[in-house]
Amino acid sequence: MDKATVIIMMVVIVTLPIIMTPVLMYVCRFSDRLRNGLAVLTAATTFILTLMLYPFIRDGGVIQQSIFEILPDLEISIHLDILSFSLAALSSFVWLLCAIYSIDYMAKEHACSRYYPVLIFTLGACQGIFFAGDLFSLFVFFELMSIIAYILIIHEQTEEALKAGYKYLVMTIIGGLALFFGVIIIFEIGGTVSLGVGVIVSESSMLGLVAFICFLIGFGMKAGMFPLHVWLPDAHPVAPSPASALLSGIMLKTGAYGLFRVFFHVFSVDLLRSSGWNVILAVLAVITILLGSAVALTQSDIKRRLAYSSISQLGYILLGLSILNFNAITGATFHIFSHAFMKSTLFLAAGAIIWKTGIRNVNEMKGLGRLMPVTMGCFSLAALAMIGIPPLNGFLSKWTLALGALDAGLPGYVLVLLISSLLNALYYLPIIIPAFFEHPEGEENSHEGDDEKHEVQFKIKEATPLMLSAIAILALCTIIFGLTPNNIVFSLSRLTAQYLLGGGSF
Amino acid sequence: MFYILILFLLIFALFLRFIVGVELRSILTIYLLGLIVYFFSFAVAEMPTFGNPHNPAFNEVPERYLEAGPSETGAINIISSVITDYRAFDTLGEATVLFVAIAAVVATLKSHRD
Amino acid sequence: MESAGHQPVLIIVLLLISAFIAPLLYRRWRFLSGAVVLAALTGSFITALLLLSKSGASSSLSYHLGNWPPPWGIELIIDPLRVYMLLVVTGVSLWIFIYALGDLKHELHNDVIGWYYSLYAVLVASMSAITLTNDLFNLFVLMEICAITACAIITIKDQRECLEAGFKYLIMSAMGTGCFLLGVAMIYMVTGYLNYSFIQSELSLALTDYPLNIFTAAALFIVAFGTKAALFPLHVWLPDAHAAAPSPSSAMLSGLVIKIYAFALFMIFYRVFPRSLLDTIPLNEIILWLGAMGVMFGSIYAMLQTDLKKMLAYSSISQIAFIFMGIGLDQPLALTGGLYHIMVHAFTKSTLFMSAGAIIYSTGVRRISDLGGIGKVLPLPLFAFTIGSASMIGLPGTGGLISKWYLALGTLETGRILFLLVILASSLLNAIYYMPIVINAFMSGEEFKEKVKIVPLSMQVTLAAGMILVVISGIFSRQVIIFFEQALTSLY
Amino acid sequence: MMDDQIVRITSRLVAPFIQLYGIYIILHGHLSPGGGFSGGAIFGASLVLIALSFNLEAGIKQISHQTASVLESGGALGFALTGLVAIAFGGNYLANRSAGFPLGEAGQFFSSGAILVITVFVGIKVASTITTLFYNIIEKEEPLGNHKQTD
Repeated sequence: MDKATVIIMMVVIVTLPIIMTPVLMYVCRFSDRLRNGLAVLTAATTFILTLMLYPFIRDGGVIQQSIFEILPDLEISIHLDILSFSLAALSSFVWLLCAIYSIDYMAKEHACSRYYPVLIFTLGACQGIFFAGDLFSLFVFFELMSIIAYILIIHEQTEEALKAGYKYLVMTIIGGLALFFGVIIIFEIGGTVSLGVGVIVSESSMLGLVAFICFLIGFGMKAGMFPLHVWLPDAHPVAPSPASALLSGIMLKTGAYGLFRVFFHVFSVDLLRSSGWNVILAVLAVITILLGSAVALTQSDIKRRLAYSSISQLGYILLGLSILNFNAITGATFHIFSHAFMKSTLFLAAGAIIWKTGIRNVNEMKGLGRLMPVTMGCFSLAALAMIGIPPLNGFLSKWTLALGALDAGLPGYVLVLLISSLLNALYYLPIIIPAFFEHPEGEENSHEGDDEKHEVQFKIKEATPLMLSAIAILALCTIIFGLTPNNIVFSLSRLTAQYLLGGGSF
Repeated sequence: MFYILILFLLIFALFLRFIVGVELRSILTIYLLGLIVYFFSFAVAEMPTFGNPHNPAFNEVPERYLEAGPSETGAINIISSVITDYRAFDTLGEATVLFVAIAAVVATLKSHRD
Repeated sequence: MESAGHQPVLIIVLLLISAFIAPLLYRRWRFLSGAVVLAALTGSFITALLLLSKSGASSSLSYHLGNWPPPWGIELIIDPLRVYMLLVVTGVSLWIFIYALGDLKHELHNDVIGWYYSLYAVLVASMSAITLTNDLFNLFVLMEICAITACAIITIKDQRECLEAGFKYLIMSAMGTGCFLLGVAMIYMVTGYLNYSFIQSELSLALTDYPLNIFTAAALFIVAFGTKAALFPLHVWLPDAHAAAPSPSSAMLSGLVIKIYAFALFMIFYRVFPRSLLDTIPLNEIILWLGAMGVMFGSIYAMLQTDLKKMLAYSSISQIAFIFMGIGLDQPLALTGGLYHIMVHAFTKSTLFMSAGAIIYSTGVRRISDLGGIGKVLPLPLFAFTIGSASMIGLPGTGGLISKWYLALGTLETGRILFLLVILASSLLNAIYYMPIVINAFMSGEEFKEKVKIVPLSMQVTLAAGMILVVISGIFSRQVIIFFEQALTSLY
Repeated sequence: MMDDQIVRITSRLVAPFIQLYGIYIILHGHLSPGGGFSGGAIFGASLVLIALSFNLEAGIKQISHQTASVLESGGALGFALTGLVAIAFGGNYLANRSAGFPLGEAGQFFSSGAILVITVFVGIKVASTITTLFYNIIEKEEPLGNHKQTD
């Protein structure tokens, strides 16, 4: 594939969903089925187009192309390398599944004519973030996605949702301003904000540190990093489940992605190591991991628990990033994938449970495994992966992260990972064990001494096949990409780490 | 350097008119105005003396008005020649001010009449 | 300098003539009166566009009124920055006028609409002349016209608070004009000239002989323009005046009138005062600090308001202070930001006032807390409001980001991060008071209960145009910025 | 308004002279001290005098609202158009000699080209301004019977 084709494809990938948004809004007037089909089709097209970039990436291709000059020396440009590709492919994949899931899930909901266009628009903005060729475009798409995602969060329009949404919006704007500040400082120091020039800042300076902290605030806010995570546990539970899955699975990762870019394309790795700025991130990441896990324990609402779990999992990625060696970066990148699969599965499964039974409290989930075996099975699989049980992908990423920590001579981090895994076990197992091994509430009285009756009551109330298929595919991914380290995702992660640490070459 | 002070006093005086209570306000305003007058008096003392032919204001501008005025404009009344010929645009502005003043008064009175 | 043809003066005269005949026509043919002013506004906008193509980005042309060369007669100058400002003035006023054609019928008595058209045309003429003139006394005369007309388009509305607000405005701005006249007299006394360029070369000599007079004049100028442009502690007249006025007047006053004085101050600083004067006394520093305070306090006051138009008025105080910060930083990038903000804010605030006007027109609701769910019944005005708020906050894709970007670069270039923080903090505050309105209007799930009138077509068209302008100023800004870069090189 | 025989008769007698004096001041603006502003003010004062000593109707008989506002606009319009005439003659806006207005001999009545025209227009403008302003403010106090308020 030549360069021009790739550039055109990238532009199409970003603009197609954005162009489809008004089309969807228009189509809504005529037919719901057409709208749903079109939304899924758009997501699928985006996914396939993204996958078609793979041969180019496999050959080690990197593209940096300016599209439109918005100000002198400041342009909207696109950049493609292995990191962009990995995340773009991942996000469009999860988006496709969530769109499929939404068809049935949202059928009972109000205001679908708002939901689908926004869902597809955020996909475009998200791909835009991953393909952004300079910090300014990154910032533009980042803001675009964050602001529009607000509509997804407050979809229910309840008092609670509006409050959470307002918190989210204020935090987003603070983060956006911090990013703006950071981008401006980088522009001032380097005269450019392009990601294609290798490294922009390679000397330690006060201004550089300010910019670094601004980026930490801006992207860390999105990634749910410790002092800035406050919006996350409120915002994720109130959104419709497919939207929560996307928020947790993909949109949080845009923050992590931004930090990857900042670490490797804006500041030089040597500068970060010598000045010790990465320690700031490491400390915050450790706090994030422990705090997220610990607070998750105390939550009884399943979606809230999952949201706190997201915070701690994002901590892993940031921790891996702060260690700055090959294994740690591999682990961090791989964990982006793992967490996307695991957390999307969990949120979608939780959504299916809520949709079918209305149960949100984890203590009421006894015996649910009998009612919804597939959903609960997938849920358990993903939860086990979260804990880090060996054949699943969560184990692989934690293992690699731990290796990285040991390589860097920081065994303390391994301890943090272990504690967090233990905490994960403590809050996931009490959901899945009673779900399979206890009887549903309300049945307990009646089944005393009457075993046959119990058999009668064992009836399956599963969600619809479309929803189940989305959940199952994601759950399968947690196994497929965890069984051996010789899977495509893991090798992509290794290549990414190699590319990033090698300073732009494989 | 202390002339920046004048500026701040002026600004402060205006500001006070709207934030402080009435009695305090009038007293403070008088003090402030006194201060402003005091500082202005330095500027007045420094002004070029009135009617001195070496003043900067007596340069080629009034010279031409006085000498070439009648021949260039045909008016022996120099004031007329300045306001309606040399600087006629200002006079057009003044005529517009009159027009606008009437328009403002008529419009305001008409709309508030009933 | 070559001659400029008659376009610059034709812009002014065309508007004046249309203003003079509009009230006469209004007695017989109501429709014609508006059409004449509309035609004059369109004509002046087109003429301004012609001037732009004529002058280009670096040359400057001069027009001698009455064929008298500069120190004797009055001179109009057409340089890139003035042409830019002229375009903003004529373009935005044309746009607001089309809106006014629809809105005025319900805001004003039928008898006075003709007078309103006339006043409006004179206001635009005086503002165009203020941008073009190169003569201090002429500037004074034009400021007088501008002050009276601006006041009249407030008091023309049949409400008591309009009279009060207009009176307050008249007093304050008469005082400003008085200060200005005193300053002009002092400058004339020590230099003997009224023409900007002649004063500039003469002032550096006079600075040694009459420093106190010149300093006092500078202080008076700052007070004069500060009052008129609502620089922070002198802003007290603005909120009442802008909130009480009919909506097209509010859009005009907030969008253009206060900016024209900021532009005039900019001209005084860089075209009248020599560099040595600015180096001797830190006038820029004063403007910068007052601007920074205005940015913060304007936003904070705006947060406390319950009336929609009053909130917008306070927000204007903070936005005009951005322009003053651009002047105060005294640095090409910051000036670029400040000057660009003149245009951006003209578009944005006019759009916001227009949408507020449309809301009041069709529902009569002014209180912010009563706007829940209004987005469903008035989608277009509220959508325009949303875009305008986004630009106020400085979200990407709107003009607000571009001007903030350049202002921020300017603060970094001069190494004053404190002011960058001020800019960011104000953006955040803007978000805090604009966002809830938008959210409440679209997302709250409440039903809007009041009766709703249909918004006239001319208002809908102008609102849509406003949204497009705000977005265009955020995306296709490159040419304008390059234009500024070339134009500002002449200042340094 | 003022019900006094002496005042009425005196002002009726004096008014034409005041008006004549005003016209003289206007027309001789380029020759002697005075001009459009002062002459117009004098002329306007005579109309104010009549309205004051008799009543508003009498004043309006002299110069009606309609006429006043036509003169109002016409004065300013004439001024602006005189400037445009200069452009038509090839000078800059408001040019006098250089646009080819005949200057005549300095000191003669028909001298100084456009200055005379402009002075006359300014005089008309100022006179009508003063009367209109006066009428409008008075009308607020004392609504009129026979005069239609809104035209």
